[in-house]
Amino acid sequence: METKYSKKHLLSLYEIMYKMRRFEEEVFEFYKKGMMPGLAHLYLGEEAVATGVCAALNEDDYIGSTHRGHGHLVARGADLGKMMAEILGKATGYSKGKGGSMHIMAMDKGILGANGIVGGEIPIATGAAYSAQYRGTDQIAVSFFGDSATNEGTFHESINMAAAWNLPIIYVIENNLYGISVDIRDVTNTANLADRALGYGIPGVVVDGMDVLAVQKAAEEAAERARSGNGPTLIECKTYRWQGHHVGDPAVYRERKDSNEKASWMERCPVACFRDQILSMKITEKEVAKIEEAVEAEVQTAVTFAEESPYPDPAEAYTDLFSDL
Amino acid sequence: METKYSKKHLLSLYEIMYKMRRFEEEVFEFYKKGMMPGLAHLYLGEEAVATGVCAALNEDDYIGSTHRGHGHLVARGADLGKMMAEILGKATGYSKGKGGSMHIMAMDKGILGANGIVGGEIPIATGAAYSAQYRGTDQIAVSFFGDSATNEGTFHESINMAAAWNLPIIYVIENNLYGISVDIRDVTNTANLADRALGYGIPGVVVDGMDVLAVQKAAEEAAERARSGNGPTLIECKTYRWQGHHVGDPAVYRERKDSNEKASWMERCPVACFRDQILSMKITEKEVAKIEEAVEAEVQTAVTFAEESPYPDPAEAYTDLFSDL
Amino acid sequence: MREILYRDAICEALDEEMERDDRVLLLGEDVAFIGGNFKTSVGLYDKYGDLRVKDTPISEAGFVGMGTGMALTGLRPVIELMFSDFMLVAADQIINNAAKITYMSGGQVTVPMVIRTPIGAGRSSAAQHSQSMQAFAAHFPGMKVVVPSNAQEAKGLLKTAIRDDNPVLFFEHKMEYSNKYMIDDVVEPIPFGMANIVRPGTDITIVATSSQVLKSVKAAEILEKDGISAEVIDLRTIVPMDRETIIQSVKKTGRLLVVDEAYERCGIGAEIGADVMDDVFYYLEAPIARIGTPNVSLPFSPALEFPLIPTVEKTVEKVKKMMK
Amino acid sequence: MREILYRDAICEALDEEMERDDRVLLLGEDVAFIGGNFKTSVGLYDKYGDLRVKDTPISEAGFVGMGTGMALTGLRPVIELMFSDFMLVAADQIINNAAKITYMSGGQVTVPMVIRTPIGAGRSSAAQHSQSMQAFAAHFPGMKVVVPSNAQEAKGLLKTAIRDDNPVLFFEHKMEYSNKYMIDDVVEPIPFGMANIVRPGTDITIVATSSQVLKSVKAAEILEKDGISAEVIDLRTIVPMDRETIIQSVKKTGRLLVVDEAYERCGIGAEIGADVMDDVFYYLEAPIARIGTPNVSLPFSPALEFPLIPTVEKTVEKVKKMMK
Ligand SMILES: Cc1ncc(C[n+]2csc(CCOP(=O)(O)OP(=O)(O)O)c2C)c(N)n1
Ligand SMILES: Cc1ncc(C[n+]2csc(CCOP(=O)(O)OP(=O)(O)O)c2C)c(N)n1
Ligand SMILES: [Mg+2]
Ligand SMILES: [Mg+2]
Repeated sequence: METKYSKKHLLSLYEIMYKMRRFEEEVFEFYKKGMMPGLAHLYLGEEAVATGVCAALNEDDYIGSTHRGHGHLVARGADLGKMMAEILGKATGYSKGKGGSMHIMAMDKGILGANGIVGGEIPIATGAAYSAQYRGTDQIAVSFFGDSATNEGTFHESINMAAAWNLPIIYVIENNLYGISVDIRDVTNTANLADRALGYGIPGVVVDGMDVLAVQKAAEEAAERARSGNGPTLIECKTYRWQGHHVGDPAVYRERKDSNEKASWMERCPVACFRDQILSMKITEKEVAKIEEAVEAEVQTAVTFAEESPYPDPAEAYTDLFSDL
Repeated sequence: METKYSKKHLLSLYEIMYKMRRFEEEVFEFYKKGMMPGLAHLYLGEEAVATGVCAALNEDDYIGSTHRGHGHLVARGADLGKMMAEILGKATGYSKGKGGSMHIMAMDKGILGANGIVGGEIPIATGAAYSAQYRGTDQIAVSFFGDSATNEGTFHESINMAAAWNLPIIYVIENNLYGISVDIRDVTNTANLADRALGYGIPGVVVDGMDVLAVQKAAEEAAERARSGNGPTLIECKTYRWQGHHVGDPAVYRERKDSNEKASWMERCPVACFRDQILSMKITEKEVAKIEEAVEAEVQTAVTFAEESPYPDPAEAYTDLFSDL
Repeated sequence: MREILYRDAICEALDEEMERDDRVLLLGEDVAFIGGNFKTSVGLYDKYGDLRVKDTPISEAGFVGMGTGMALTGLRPVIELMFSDFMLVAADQIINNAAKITYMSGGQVTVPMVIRTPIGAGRSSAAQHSQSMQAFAAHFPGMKVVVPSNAQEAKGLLKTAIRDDNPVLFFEHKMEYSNKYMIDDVVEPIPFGMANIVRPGTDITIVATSSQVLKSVKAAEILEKDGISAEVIDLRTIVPMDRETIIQSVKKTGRLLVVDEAYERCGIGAEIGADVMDDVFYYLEAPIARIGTPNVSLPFSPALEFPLIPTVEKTVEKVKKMMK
Repeated sequence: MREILYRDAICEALDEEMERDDRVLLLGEDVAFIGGNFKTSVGLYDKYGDLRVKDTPISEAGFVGMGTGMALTGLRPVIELMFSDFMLVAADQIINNAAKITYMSGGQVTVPMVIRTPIGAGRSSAAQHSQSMQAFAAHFPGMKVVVPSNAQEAKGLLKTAIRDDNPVLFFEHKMEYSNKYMIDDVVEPIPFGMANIVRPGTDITIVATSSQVLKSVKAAEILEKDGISAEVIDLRTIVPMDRETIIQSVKKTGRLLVVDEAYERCGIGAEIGADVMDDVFYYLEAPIARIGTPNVSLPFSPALEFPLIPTVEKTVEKVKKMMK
């Protein structure tokens, strides 16, 4: 297979996807061992989306994330230790344990916030795009959200404003077919959610969300459009989540229409398939293994760091509400 | 000119439009004389929209209305006296003076409510459509709203559900170009708001909102679609309001882009033009004049009724919050 | 009597009311095929079908508004909001619309709609999924506000809510769903506006809501050992409020503590204190007091979250202070 | 000193802050070309241009959320909501997002955003355009809540709000916009959390907000003639609240009346009473009292609306009762 991308770039894409995968497998382990408070929504299976999109970005660009946000953080190079510590509710986490999995914020990586409100982050990311336009910088914003978030009013209001004002933003639908148990096809009438773009006069693109290079390509075009003042793009990435909605969801609803649904998507695993793909492109098993080892070490360090970190002091509950009170 | 409609029907359309016109001229008079509490949003100039749409409906269909709702009420045959009394805050008004111009409700005419919240009535009308479907009746709902209401999240959420579930409803955009002072073309990126339909997989129709027969035709098609279980239609009626946003608005913003804007729309007055039109269709000046006299009498009776009606007793402020407390 | 999970008591109430009245229908996210995020409608989809037990898209303002439209046209919808925090997404439809329409129409119409939604912290759900929205609901006129304390109460009050002709906000405590309770074989509707003295006492009146009722009873048992006799009142409904029962109790005990899990500021404790003040002032032997959630956002980490939640211990301690 | 309309004082504060700091921008419906529905931003569009004074579409949740995104990325947006009732359309963005982000991020970021919006009844605007949303705002943690009482206060407090690094809800009273006031030639920012004793007195403390401050002063003048000396405190900010000034005053006077136009239930009166209760209880010579908007929707007809609004007369009457 041919690609315009360098070997180094391909390896780095693989590294990121593999890191997401391994990181979240460890999150799931913590849950199973009863060491994780609350719940987490895993990105397993959707790795190519965040990886491909973020590959098209600059360091100072902005990301609006979701309840299923670990992948976005990893793709932006967030610190795995601080992430895992946050997920375990430790004082050393990104948000000092106040946010948890659903609210990890990493401002140093341009992550404006994960958000527990479906659709809640879309206008916020749009505001960051307005801010970039206002300040006259070269920055753009990316707003990630799920298929079902496209049915919230904030989706509509945000895209309309971005379209009217040519804001530098990319809207990325992570269409994994479900909002919890509800099949998006039962609550919406269009085959492709990208068609929503038609109502706003902006481009709407459908992309194979299991193919990291396809995603990157679509994102690059959208980023170029945004940076050159031509406004937003809506990209729909067709993807699938390996697990239930959250770590505790058996996901019985999936067998409802097609008993083979999960299996057929898993065959197209973005991590495994991309591994095969790059091995067919002058990259050696050894090079890949080296990356996997390094990732493994990084993940284990994060796990240990998180485990060994202390819980916050109860008095901390009363700080950080305001910057000054 | 040819039309499939009977003389009687044409005259009744004219009667309704003329009634709206004369009723609201009297509302404006009350305002100018300082006899109207608060404000009112006049439908002057937009008469063909409500008249044409409602001509396609049955008596038991439902209407979701707006802050600019007098026209919808008149089109449904609401009692002018009770309307005017409500607008003046009298005890004999439709809502006992509790609602006022922006909240006239006439459940006996299927008016689910005027609504002071832009976009607020759209889901309510959609629920009435669901209710009709659930109860297995032949009823449909019509949701009227302005161009700028299409930028509220409720517009999006409602149409998506109606489209997904084939609800029997017609969404009617009264596009008079402005939301208060804001030109819809400055805050939205599509030439036709009817294009919004594309994102939901439903038909979107643009209609000359100054032409009552064109509106009726579009509404009939949509009603037919709704009643036969084929779901919603979005109809955009291009129209214009003669007055400012409300009775107290000088509307300076209109001369901003095109100093001839108002004049050119007024040339196409839906009432005057339709009058000319029917006079060219075997209807006589005398027949028209007779209707005008009857309307005048009805309007004057309403004015007198409203003027002479008492204000509500202050104790009434505490009733009707709950049906039982 | 029989044993039942709180969540199943909710489900039974829904089922019995739907059985009784085919104008009743249920809408919300994930209520149908999987029987609800907290499993409060298991089986109803199979029994009543897709039109009557409806999985909605994630469009809270939209489907609450649809509920209003249904209620105006002859149906009696029950709407589930997955977390009471999401009332804020639909706040305009709830407060500016559903709650005001009867009034704005001059009594022409009623809006018989129930919004059921879980409140409460304790699951490390963090700031956007842990709030208790009953004071918010009570602040605005036009809604009845129900805060059941256990399975029997939840079942009986939910039936009343569904039969009520007005908008009712029905708050289920999410930490209760998996709790087991004994309930009557047949649970009759429990009238609104009648508080329930669940434990008589003479030294102090504790007015509690939702899961704080049981906690208050436990506190009262502990206080008993110290010779303090606490009367515990289950408020049941915040709107309408049973002032009389509270006033009579405080006149007897001379002390009032309100325990409710909503944020403290402009909360239920403040309200009850202000509401009965004139009637009880000259009987008071100590300042009226309240326990609520402190005025900070709810944190994720259990190390931070638990200290913020009203507990048996906090109630015991506060009462002891008030007795000094 | 010079004479100025309340609305122009708001406009001056915006202008001066925009002049001082180019990170400040203004967004809202009709704020630009026509200078605001209540004419509080006349001239700013011409002076600062389309990107900085922005007419938005009717998308309150959308543009409040955008404000948050701006605030997170180096700007200091001022958002106008045309009526405070519309906070409910954007409630999730205000309360679940803007107000919680600093906390949820563990203090990584601040959200320097001001939401300006009018409150108050008196214009026959009916149930959806007449509410006073300050108690609602104060109930939820994470926002500062400002209720200026006149033009000078509005100008000084708005400057402080814009310079504050946190979300601030700034409530302007719509019946004030056309009122004339004398203000200082140069108005400095007025610090938050410092109540203002606008009229000293010895018999009763009246804590008032917004346009009720002037009404309370008028009431005090009337009461004076009956030999009753009322101390009137302009609260200025509900969050943060200046408890100390209130407590000291009540310790002196022995009586407390709170006058605020929000709905009474779970309102500001209830809160202040509960908040200071412990500190003043043994000094009280009468029950703490409150005047607010009764717990019904606001009606259209002036015949119904005016009787619901807190007035000078109601305050006089209530104080007289409290002095008995
Ligand atoms: C406003 C709001 N409504 C409902 C929920 C509950 N909820 C959390 S995630 C989710 C499904 C989201 O689906 P989608 O947008 O497709 O994202 P996915 O989980 O599939 O990644 C729901 C309903 C919520 N968190 N916020
Ligand atoms: C939620 C909400 N936002 C803002 C307003 C203030 N407002 C009343 S009417 C109006 C303009 C509506 O424009 P459009 O929908 O085009 O209807 P039109 O008035 O032109 O008929 C606005 C902004 C409101 N009433 N409700
Ligand atoms: Mg999904
Ligand atoms: Mg318009």
